[in-house]
Formats: sequence, C-alpha cells, structure tokens
Amino acid sequence: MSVDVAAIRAQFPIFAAQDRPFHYLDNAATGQICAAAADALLRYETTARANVKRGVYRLADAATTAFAEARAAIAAYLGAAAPDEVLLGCGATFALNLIAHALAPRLAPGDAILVSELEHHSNIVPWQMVAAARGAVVRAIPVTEEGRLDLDRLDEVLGARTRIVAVTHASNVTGAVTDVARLRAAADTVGALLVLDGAQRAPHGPVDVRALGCDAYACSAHKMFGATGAGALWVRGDLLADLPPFLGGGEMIRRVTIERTSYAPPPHRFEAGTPPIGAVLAMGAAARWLAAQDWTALAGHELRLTERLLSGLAREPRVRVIGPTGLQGRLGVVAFAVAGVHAHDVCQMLDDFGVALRGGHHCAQPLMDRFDVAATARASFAPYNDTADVDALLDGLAQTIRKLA
Amino acid sequence: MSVDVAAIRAQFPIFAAQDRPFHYLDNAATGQICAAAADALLRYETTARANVKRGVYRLADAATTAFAEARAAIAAYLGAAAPDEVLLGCGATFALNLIAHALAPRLAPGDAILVSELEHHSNIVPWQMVAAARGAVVRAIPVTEEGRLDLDRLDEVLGARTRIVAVTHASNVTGAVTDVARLRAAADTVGALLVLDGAQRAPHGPVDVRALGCDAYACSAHKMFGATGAGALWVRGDLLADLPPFLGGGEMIRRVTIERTSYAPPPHRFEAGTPPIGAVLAMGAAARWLAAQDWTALAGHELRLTERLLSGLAREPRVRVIGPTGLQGRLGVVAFAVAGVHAHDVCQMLDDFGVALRGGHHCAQPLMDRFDVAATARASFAPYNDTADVDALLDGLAQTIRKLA
Amino acid sequence: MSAAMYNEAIVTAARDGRHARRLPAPDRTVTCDNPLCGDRVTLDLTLADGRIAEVGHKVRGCLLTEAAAAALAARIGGTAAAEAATLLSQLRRYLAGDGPPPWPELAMFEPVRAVRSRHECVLLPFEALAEAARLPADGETA
Amino acid sequence: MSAAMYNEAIVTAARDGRHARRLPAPDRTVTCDNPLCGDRVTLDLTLADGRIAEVGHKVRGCLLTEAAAAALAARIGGTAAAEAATLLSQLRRYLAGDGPPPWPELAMFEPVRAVRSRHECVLLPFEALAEAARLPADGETA
Ligand SMILES: Cc1ncc(COP(=O)(O)O)c(C=O)c1O
Ligand SMILES: Cc1ncc(COP(=O)(O)O)c(C=O)c1O
Repeated sequence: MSVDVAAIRAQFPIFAAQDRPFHYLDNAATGQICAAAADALLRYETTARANVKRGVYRLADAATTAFAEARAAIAAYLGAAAPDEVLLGCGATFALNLIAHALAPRLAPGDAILVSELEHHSNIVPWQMVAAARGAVVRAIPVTEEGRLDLDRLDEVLGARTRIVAVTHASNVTGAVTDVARLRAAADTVGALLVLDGAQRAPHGPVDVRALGCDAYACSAHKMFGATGAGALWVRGDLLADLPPFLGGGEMIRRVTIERTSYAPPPHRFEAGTPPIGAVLAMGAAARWLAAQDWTALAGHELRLTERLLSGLAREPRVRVIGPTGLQGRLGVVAFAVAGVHAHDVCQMLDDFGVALRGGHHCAQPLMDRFDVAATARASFAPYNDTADVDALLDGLAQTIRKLA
Repeated sequence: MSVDVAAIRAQFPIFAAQDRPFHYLDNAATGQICAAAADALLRYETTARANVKRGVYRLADAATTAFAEARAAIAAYLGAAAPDEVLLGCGATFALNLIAHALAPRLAPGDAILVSELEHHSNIVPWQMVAAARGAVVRAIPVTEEGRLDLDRLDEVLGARTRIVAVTHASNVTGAVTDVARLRAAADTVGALLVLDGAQRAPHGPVDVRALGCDAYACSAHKMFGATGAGALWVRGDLLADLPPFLGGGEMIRRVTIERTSYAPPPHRFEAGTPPIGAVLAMGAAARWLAAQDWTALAGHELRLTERLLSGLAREPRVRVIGPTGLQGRLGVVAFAVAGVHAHDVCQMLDDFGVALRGGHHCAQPLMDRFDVAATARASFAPYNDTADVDALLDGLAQTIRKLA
Repeated sequence: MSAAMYNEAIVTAARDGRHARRLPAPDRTVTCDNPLCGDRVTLDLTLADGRIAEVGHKVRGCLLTEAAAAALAARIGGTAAAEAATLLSQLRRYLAGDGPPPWPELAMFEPVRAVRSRHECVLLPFEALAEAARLPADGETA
Repeated sequence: MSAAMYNEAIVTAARDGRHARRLPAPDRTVTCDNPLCGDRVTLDLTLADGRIAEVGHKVRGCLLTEAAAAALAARIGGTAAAEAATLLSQLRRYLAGDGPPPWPELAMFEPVRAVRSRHECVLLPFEALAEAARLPADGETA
C-alpha cells in the first residue's frame, strides 16, 4: 500500500515554512505539529482564552467544554474505558513522575521496582527517587544484542518482592517494541503493577490500553503531532480511585482549611492548578488526527523507510546499528554509531544536507553503557517522511565519513 | 496620566475576535495573550519546532537559543541576578510545588511553615503535603477585616521553629499587596526563608526580587499575557545551588546508571523532560512586552478603574466588598458578595451583558471561611480594561439584583 | 441567554422552602461538596421499607442547586431508595443532551443543558441522594 | 555552514595526540561531564610553584572537544593555575560573540560561535581546568 506523502505534508505547516532542503528525521525527540493541532492551539489562545473548570461565562464554559472534549479524544485514542481515567499534565516525564509518586506508598523497604536497561531516563530516575524514599530497590531487565528486552532472562530480575514493572512500550533508541503480553503475564505471577512508557509508541497509531493489559500508560503530546507542553497519563479506573495526589494546589481539592485538606475525585485530584489548556486542546486535536489515519498503510510506509535506511547503513563498514536489524516488532527509530566520528559531528555535518538527526545518549545512558558507546546518531520516522529523506541521510553520511573518519 | 486603551487593545488579538460586547474582567484567573506572545508561540510551533538542549542541527540550535533568550527575558523582568536563577516549568502551581518539595529536607519534626489565611490553595496544599511528610506544622498569618495580612499579629504565629514563610505577593481575592519588607525583617529574626507567590503581582509591572529580599518567587505565564502552560520559579542563586531536584527524567541529570544518578547543575537539575517550549517562548515575549510598558501610567489606570468600581459597588446596599475599600497597597482585584444572590448566579446573569466575572471560592477557601462567605464574585483589571467595562458590570449587577435578590 | 436559565419555574422552585430544613432524626445523612466551587448540599432522609419517607435539605449554593434540591425533595417521597442511582444518571444524561428528564418538572432545567459548567449545580442534590441510597442504614458521611 | 566548523585547524588539533594520555602521577585530576550529551573530559595536571607543569587529557567526545582539549594541553604549560578561571570566562565570552579568544589559535573555533548548542563542547576541557585549579592540592573529583 503506498502513501501519499505530499497529502500528509500538506497537513503539517512546517513544510511550507522551509526554504531549504528539510529532511526532518528527529521525530523521536519531537514530532512536527499537525495543522489541526496548531489551529486548536491558536484559536483557543487568541480568540477563546478563559480558564477552565471554574467560570460560568460563555468563554469559560466553552473552554471547559473543549477541555473535556480533548480529554475524551485522548481517552478514545488510548482505548481508555472512560475519559476520567486520563489525567492531563505537561508531558510524559511529568506523567511518569506522577505515577511513580502516587504508587510510592505501596512500596515497603526491600520491595523492588523493575525497569529495563533500555529505558529513557524519564522512566528510570523517578523510580530511583521513589525507591530511595521508600527503601525499595530498582532492578533492570537486561537487553539483548539486538537492543530488545531480554524477556528470557526475566526470571533473573523479577522476584516475589517486585511490586511495579515500569518499561517502555517502544525504545526511543533501538525502536524495539515491547512484548507486553509476556510482561503482563510475568508481572501477574508476582502481583506486580505494569506501567508502560508510551512516549515513543503513541505517535504510531491507536493504543489499546485494555488489550495491552497494563495498569498505567504515559504519553507526550509533542511527539504525537500536538504542541509542546502537554501529556497524558492513563490509569486503570479502579486503581486510579485509590491513588493519592501528586501536586497540591487549586482545582484538585474538595475542601481546604489551614489544618487539613480533602481531595477531589479523579481526574481533578491529579490536576493541580491551571492546566496547559492550549496544549491540551491541541493534543485532543492531534489525537483525533491520529485516530483518523490509516495506520496499516502508515505503519507499512514507516517500516519501508526503516528498511531502506537499514540496508543503506549496512553498506557502510564504519557504521554499527544499535538495535534490531530486521523489521519485526520494531518502530522506525534507528540509532547508529560511526567508528571514528562522534555522533555530534555526524549530526552537525548532516545539517548541511538539510538532514535533522539527533546525536547523543538520547537520555538512555544505561543503554549506551550496555552497548559500550558514548553516543549514537539517531534517525526516527513519521508519516510525512519519504525516501528522499533517507537518501539525503545516506548521502550526507557517506560524505561525512569521507571527510572526518 | 491617561492611557490609550484602544492602542493597548490593538496588541491583544482577542478583542478583534469578538462580535458581541466583551467586558473581560477575569484577568486574575487568566489574562489575555498579547500578540507578541501569540506570535512567538505560533512561529515556534509551526515553523521552527525542534526539541531544545540536545540537538545540533539548525532548527534545534535555534530553539535552544530562543529558549535561553526567553529565560533571560523572564529573569530580567523579575530582577534576577542571572538567567540561571530562573527555573521554567508549567505554571505557578508547579513552581510552588517544586520549591516546597526542594525545601522539604530542611524541615525537622516540629518545625513550622507559615502561610496566611488569604493564600491561594496552590500556596497552601503543597506546604501541607510537605509538612505531613516531615512532621512539620503549617500555621497561618491572620487576615484583617480589610482583607490584608495582619502583620501586627505576626508574633502570634511566627516562632523560633518557623523555617519557611510562604505568602502571596498580592491576594487573588482582595487585591491586597503584601508588605514584604516587614515580613522579610520578621522572617530574619528567626532565620526563616521567604517564598513569595507572585502569580497575581507579576502581571502588574516589573518585579525586583532582590529589592524585595525574598528567597524564591513564583509566577505564571497565562496571567502575564503569555500562553497557558508555562510558569517560572526564581530562586536566589546560592540557595538554588544547594537544592535537590523535584521531578526526575531527561535533561536534569549528569550521569544515570540503574544503581545511581547524579544531577546536573541549576537550572537543568529542576527541568526534567521536554519543557513546554512554545509556552516558554511566549512567556519570554510577554515578559519583554510587560517590561516595555509605562507602568506608572498603567498602574494609575488600573487603580482608577478600581476606584470607579468600588464607588459603584458602595452604592448597592446588598453588596459587601471583601477587601480593602481604599486604593493604597492594592491591585485592581475586587471580590464582592451580594446578599440574597449566589456568586454563580451573579456571574451567569452578567454574562448576558458581555461581562466576564469569576464566581466561587477563587481557590481561597480559608479566606472564604475567614469572612464567612461561601463564594464571591470577582472582577480583576488589566491594562486593556476601560470605564465601559466597569459601567457594564455595575449596570448588569443592578439589573441582576432587581431580578434575583 | 443566561436570563433564560432563571425562568420562573426555577426561581419559584428555589424559593420553595418546604423541605429546606434538617430532619430531627434522619436514617441517613449525606453532605456533598462541589469540589470545583465549594458549594455544598446536605440531605437528611428517613426510610420506610426501603422507600424514602421524609427528606430535608440544607443548601449552600446557587439558585440552580436550590431549585434542584427543592424539586428533589418535593417529589422523592415514596420512591424506592434503590432508584436513586438511575435518577442521577438519567438526569446527567438529560443535561448532556440525551433523552428526557427523569421527572417532567425537571425540564425547567432545559436552558442549563447548553452551559456545561452549571450541570454540576443541578446534579449535586441528586448525587447526595445517590450516595445516601448506597449507605448502610444509619450511615453518615461528612 | 557546519562544514566550516570542521576547518583544517580544528581537525588537525583534534588529531594532535601529544597530550592525549593520562599522567602517571598527577597532582590534580578532574573529570567533567557535559550533562546534556554525556561527553566527558578527564584532565590530569602536575603543578610546580603554582604553575601548571604537565597536562594529560582523556576525551570521550566530539571533534570540537578533542580539538579544545588538545589546544589547551599544547599551550597551558607554565601558566599560573590561578589564571584558569579567567581563561574559561574569556573563552565563554568569545564564543558568545564578545571579544577575542584568550589565545590566538582558539580563533579556529570562530564558526562555532553561531551554534550555541556546540559551545559547551569547546568549553568542557577549560571547565575541567578551572575546576582543577580550584581544588586543594592532591584533590580529585569524580
Ligand atoms: C495567588 C495565586 N497563586 C497561584 C495560582 C496558581 O497559578 P497557576 O494558574 O499557574 O496554577 C494562582 C492562579 O490561579 C493565584 O491567583
Ligand atoms: C521513551 C521516552 N519516554 C519519555 C520521554 C519523555 O517525554 P517528554 O518529552 O514528555 O518529557 C521521551 C522523550 O523524550 C521518550 O522518548
């Protein structure tokens, strides 16, 4: 099935704004905003701005309604049982801190939290903080040579004291997609909760949190073609009802006195203060845009680009790909190291070719340690990418290697 | 000095977008966005979007630079000694939670945190949470009949165990501006830190944190004519250097292993994950806009509107103003109760006159308890308001009272 | 138009003070807060054979909440406690624009349907009722 | 153009391996990480009479960091340790577009001035030096 990339690009304002070659391959760091999301953001901020949840005048009521509709759209995209299971905040990092903090009281000294070696720091550090506060320990699922969770070795790290398993749904470095069913089954054997970091997976088609069987799911609007500054945390309703709040402030309370405060029911209990209203409305619009696409076609398109890139890289003897070399169970995220050329220099040189790549540790230092590299360059695909993007990368890389290696 | 309100309105896109009477008097809940901020937001999101702090390609470098410039503009507006003393996050509520959490380790059981009876919940609940975690207590400065901090009674609540004084710079209900110099002197007698909630004061002209002598200062972009979803926390440099992080995640670390994490220096240590980039750039533009205004003229303008409103309300026997009836040491925030008509009904009726007012407890329940009212209606002024706004309010209110009281 | 919201039926209902008092010996008492605005309804009930006998309410809230509480109190006597949850969900759906109100007189709230931020004002007394119905006998919440 | 950044002077400096080794008995050792990208510079120094005698460096970083470390090591011998802080701040100002570089050969970093995200790559070895100079004798950080 072929994809009309020009038609997709027409829905992303950034492309019209570029006057030089623009091969944007840094989608894992941030996606481009779709027109629908940009419109929702701008319309709210410049023609309909009012605070939500408290005002009764027309503008305030409209903002409150729009906010609820955005929540519903995001909930539908994630497959939540009800909109109120979705908590809105300022990003995936915030969402992961929220769930870590809210689950902390369930941890006793000696309990374990299981993450993995390929997690983003945002799904490691919050758990380390919580573990330190509660006297719990953090363990990590090892990673295979292919850059996948090594679930065959789960026994080594999952134990009777494991209370929480928190792993990514897809790696922001290797692109590997997690076998959630197997993890869920394993977590069940010890009664552990399963938290998924969906920051990378959510931009690649509808999520079904109930089919996945997880207990919580985090994602970030700016990677989902929404605006910067919003994110969502889904939590299974019955679990959510029991969780304590994270931030304190306006909108999350039932009753405040100087001595004592009681809290509102979810989702409000978890949404202190004025939310990032514009970015949330944009996230709602982006979720609707994402839900309306043909993901069979788009996923195929992204994987064909991945294949083209992987085979091009395979022809460069100095290049080592960190991640699966096949196309099964992976997304279009490809990290690679170039012998003799540092990732920053690769990315800097490629900029001259209009190619936007990310270089560094990608907030995944344990994974860099696992593969004993200091940094890698990374290309990551979105529906608006095409073969010209891949070819520009490969061409620029060949020239860079000639010049600097 | 008179103010050219039409010229100011021309700089706020919302006014051109209204096709019916629009008397926006809910500025204490959220201000309208200025064109400069809207442009910065839209330009970044639709033509220049890239993640900050990690990329080397042109777009990413430009975003990183713009982000640093926004930080510098906000720092300048607040009077910070250096841009890196300003931490960027998603709002004042977040900022207050951050500072509460970061100061928590300094509290021992039996220590006290001093807030006040007129605080916004966002400057009460975080301290209650921290106090509960550390075995500390929260006390409150009482409020006078005029709705001001009763600093004559400070002795009753400030003690040798008071470690932190956290009060608002200006009340979001009564409009009273805090006598910071007196509080600072009192805090010094017991060696307490002074945290100011500047959410309401910051939209009314440049702040000078060093002249105020506070240790930390929080403010919120959406009340400062920026976008929703950003806020800033200033912390005195030497104090900041010693504070532990709040959220964990990407961008705030120095080195992560599964066992142990070390943190980056400020401000990065306090900015986990992708920041709300668009809203921060808009906040920078708003800070520049605010800094460029003539605040002698604008403050006089806002107070003349306040005076007109207060004298109009004084002519309604059913109306009781909660707050100072004079113009000294106050901002243009006026809350009032109407005997026999609930605040929601007042606000609902006024909507028919195109008047946008807020009704409710304004996230200040302890203050409502202090004055024994369930809810009040509140009008709050910005530079773009004029006497027609005040007159529409007074006219609508008279008709509402006739109909419903 | 907001003025439509203050139609005669609503204003009259809100002024209906017949049940606006605490009961001396309620079987169940529930207080419900609207967390977003701090308004509060306290409902006292007596029960006989699983049916609601007497009702008293105390409202600290707007005209809509007062009218809803009065309308509830005027009609609820004799209703099976078990029906409270259905009543609440039908009223919620009605306000959301879906279907008729559970009782014809609640159609006075028609103008409120368009204003989402006021739905909770109307629902609050019915939420208190539903919560009371779920309580064990002699239950009390604060 | 990014290619300008990889001018001959920088590439040559980066390949200058003369001091790219750990010292056997340093008086001071400092490791500096770039928190944003994880790159790392380790600097070993020996001192004589408050002046820097020998330098060795180990760089895990990009060409710019390598070139900066090599340039530092090539020239620093004989400089008073107390000057390290000045050196760092002058280089930082130079990159920000303000004034000349502290040493003429550091003008090879001219093309880096326009790319803010790479400034830290050039500064890192000089930060390590400034930190080493602040240490008490025999100090060591990790
Ligand atoms: C005095 C005061 N503090 C804190 C806040 C909370 O700020 P934010 O809107 O950023 O959550 C507000 C506004 O709601 C306020 O008025
Ligand atoms: C896997 C993963 N988790 C979490 C995050 C953090 O999300 P945010 O950008 O919302 O801070 C990212 C992106 O940076 C990511 O790739």
